[in-house]
Amino acid sequence: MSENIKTKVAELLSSGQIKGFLGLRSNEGHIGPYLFTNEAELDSLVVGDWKNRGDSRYPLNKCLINIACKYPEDTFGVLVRGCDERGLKALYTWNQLNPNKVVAVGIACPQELADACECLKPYPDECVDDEKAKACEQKAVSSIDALAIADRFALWIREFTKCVKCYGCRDVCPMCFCKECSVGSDDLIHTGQLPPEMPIFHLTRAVHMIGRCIDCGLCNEACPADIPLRTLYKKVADIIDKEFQYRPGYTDAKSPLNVL
Amino acid sequence: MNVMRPLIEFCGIEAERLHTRWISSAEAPEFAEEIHMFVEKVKKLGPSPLGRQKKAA
Amino acid sequence: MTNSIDELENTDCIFVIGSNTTSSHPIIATRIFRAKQKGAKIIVADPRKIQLGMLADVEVQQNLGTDVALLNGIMHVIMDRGWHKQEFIDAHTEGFDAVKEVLKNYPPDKVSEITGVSADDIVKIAEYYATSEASSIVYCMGITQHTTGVDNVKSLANLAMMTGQIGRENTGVNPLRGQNNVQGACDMGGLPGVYTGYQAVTVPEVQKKFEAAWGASLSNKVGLTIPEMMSGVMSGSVKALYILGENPMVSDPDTHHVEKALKAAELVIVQDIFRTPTAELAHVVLPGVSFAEKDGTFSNTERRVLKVRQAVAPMGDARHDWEIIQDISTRFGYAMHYDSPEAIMKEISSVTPSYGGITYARLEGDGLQWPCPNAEHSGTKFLHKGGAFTRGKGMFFPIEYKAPAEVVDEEYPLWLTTGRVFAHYHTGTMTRRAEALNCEIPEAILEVNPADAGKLGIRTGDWVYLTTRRGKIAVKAQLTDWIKESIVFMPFHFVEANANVLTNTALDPICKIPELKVCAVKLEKVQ
Amino acid sequence: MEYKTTLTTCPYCGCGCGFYLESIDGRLVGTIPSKTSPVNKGKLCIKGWNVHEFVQHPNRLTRPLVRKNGELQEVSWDEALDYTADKLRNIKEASGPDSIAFFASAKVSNEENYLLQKFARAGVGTNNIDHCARL
Repeated sequence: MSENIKTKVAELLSSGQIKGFLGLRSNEGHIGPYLFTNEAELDSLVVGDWKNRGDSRYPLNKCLINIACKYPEDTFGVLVRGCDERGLKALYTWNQLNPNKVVAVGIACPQELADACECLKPYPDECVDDEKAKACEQKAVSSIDALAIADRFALWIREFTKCVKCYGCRDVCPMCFCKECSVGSDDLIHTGQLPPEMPIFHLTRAVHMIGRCIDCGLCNEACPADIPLRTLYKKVADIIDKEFQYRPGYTDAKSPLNVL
Repeated sequence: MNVMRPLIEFCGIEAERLHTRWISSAEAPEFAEEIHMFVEKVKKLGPSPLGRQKKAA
Repeated sequence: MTNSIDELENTDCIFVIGSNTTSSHPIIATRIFRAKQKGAKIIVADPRKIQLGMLADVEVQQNLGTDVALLNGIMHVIMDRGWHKQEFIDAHTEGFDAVKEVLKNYPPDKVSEITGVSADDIVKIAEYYATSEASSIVYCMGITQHTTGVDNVKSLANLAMMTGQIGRENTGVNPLRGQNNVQGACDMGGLPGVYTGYQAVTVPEVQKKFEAAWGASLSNKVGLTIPEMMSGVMSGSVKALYILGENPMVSDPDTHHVEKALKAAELVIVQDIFRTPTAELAHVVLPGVSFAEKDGTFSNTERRVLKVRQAVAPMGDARHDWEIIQDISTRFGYAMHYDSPEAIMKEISSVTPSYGGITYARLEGDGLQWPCPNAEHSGTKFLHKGGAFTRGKGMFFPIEYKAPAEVVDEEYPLWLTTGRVFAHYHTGTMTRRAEALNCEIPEAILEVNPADAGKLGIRTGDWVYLTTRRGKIAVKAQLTDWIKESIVFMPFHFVEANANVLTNTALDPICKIPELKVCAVKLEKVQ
Repeated sequence: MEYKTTLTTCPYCGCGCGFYLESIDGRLVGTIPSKTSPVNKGKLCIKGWNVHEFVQHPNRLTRPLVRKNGELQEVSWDEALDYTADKLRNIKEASGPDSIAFFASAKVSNEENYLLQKFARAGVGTNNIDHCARL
């Protein structure tokens, strides 16, 4: 799979269509984000497999925003899975990235990764490989839906009790681009307190994921307390889909809540 | 409302504990009545799991 | 740590004492959360109520400075119920009989009176810790920053050895290092009595080895500790201080005393990245660089040597710290000619048995945990395997409980303890310059129990004076029942409300750690 | 245009978390936790996530300073280094090696700590070296 990407990226770089390609590199025994600017470096390009398939995914869209802010006139390529592509589409609608300045190079996720993520669309619209994994059932959400209300409460409070308030869920999120953030505002949630006010801190963030969350799960992976944040935001996405027939990143349409 | 109610319910808080209604600032009696109604409703629901949890902590 | 961070996840019982892990070491707290998830028993003992206590199976708040009594009480119960591991004690340790004698004086009832912990809880802790298949102790400065710091640590070692909860995977006595490279600074011989890898300056063969390696004649006289250096300046025996990347004006106890010493010294050299309160008193200030502007290695709390890589160029005319030291040494008359940090590491591994197999090339990936004696050795996950202790047999020390150096009285009726908050680090020179962290916690807050506050008419947000025999500061109060009656807590990160103006310089007689965790204070409302 | 991601180790507590520092044209813009670090495995605390903020702070010390007439004044590196070395040599000659004391540091690298204690022991000739492990 990475051979196809390398070929594609080499083309893009040599033809001058892109200034650089934001992907993942294996270097010094680690995998991390890297901006490839010449073909010779492409040997070290990887798709983020470490111990398991795709377990070294990174918020590349977030890196891309940093670069685009500084160099808005240049075009960059970026490695995208299904979730990353949803992120790009949503970021375009929020005017955080310019679609004319981004070239997405897509890869489909293997079924085991799609299953682990319970992903609804584990592949981008266009990708370098043919085999696409099937969409998955949302078991994590339905298993909580099936609990008695008191058990649900106990479960979430047990999880929120562990929060160490690193803000990693927000800091890693490709869709969290606001300069002023509600979860950091002392008016809404007392700052300086561990654990942060329960369940206000997490519900406030969940509400802000309405029309935003593209279900990449990076928040879940970044959480030092292993709080199942992805499940919480999946539920939010389900509710919005039911009410407004809208899932961010699955169409080019703007969020019904987007007033920009 | 349509979003918040299922969300708090997912987190184990009864949806009936959340109530919104638009009332003009000119309609003071209406406002008071609404509050009374909601207070009665919440009393019937009994103590909130949040309060119980805080006490336990 | 005798064992590794990852092992905590798989232990059956974790005894956390004197560590507010979720605040100070959140990434280690991750492992404790996971252990809990997998069914491990979590025991939390801390004079303050802490977040980890909310998910603990037993949570106790012992009185300040009563750790030895608590631990002896736990060991008394273990003996009494026969939960100790006699085979391990016989095969791998010595001196247990003397400990047994001392433990007789610590029945749960008596210990309960000293510590404020119920006898039932003491029994429960003993049972969980001693009878679990693999139990691990996690501690931090709450154990060490006492005049009985060494006693506390030895008591923990006694507990681990008598129950055989050491020298196996997922067990051990695990101190959490508070600073990124405190382990490395010790490993590298940044201590008055040892060269690198804890090779004593008093051993003639070691001295000869280093004299040959360094081409210089060396002193075999153990040097001064920091508090002794400060007293040395005051008595005139120490004239010059070369301070690299430290801020004793904020971090050391009784800062008034430190200030006097720095002002009295003939020469104070400060090498740092910010103009700290310590730098303000210097004769020479040398701008070094931050971690992001240098190559090198740090050694973490699990003895793992990790690479540090330069991300950006040094700011302004600032220079790499190794180059500054090398230049001063050469100009002083002892020439050094390294061309990179890697060249220095080559020399370190050649003179340090525990770092013998460490090279930059081998540090790629996961790094290496010392001891790593040679190029074939893959590093050491946990120490004392199978009860093989460094000195041969594990030594038990009988320890009696001693009260803190300063106790409350009529004039200073409250106990003060200090610590960290989750958004800041040490003296705050780095974290307080990060906007997000400053927004989270912008100022020092004194935690007061509502009962104590009520007596003095203090409410949340009020300014209060805190006075000890050493100094007085003003700070904002916050009422919380997370702190016990008659104790107040404040963080030490904030120079404008510097907790270490108040703290006690009384030292542990052996390791010379100051008693930062306990002193007696007077609390008054600012009128 | 230069966008770099540099894998390095956290300067705060003793965990030793690994992360990538993002920089554009020599300016730090972000921190991304390393998923392959054996310690933090893609996670960080609040201090780690914001670690890039203090590094290029305008208050950083960027020039050597020497106290002249009671004031710390900017000087060249040559002057600062000569001043330091000369003063240290004079003090050693007048009062002996043990009149000089060194603070090593839990915040600098192994290599730097090694050099400082080597200078103290082999250069100056004293074992007066300690650091704030106890604080």
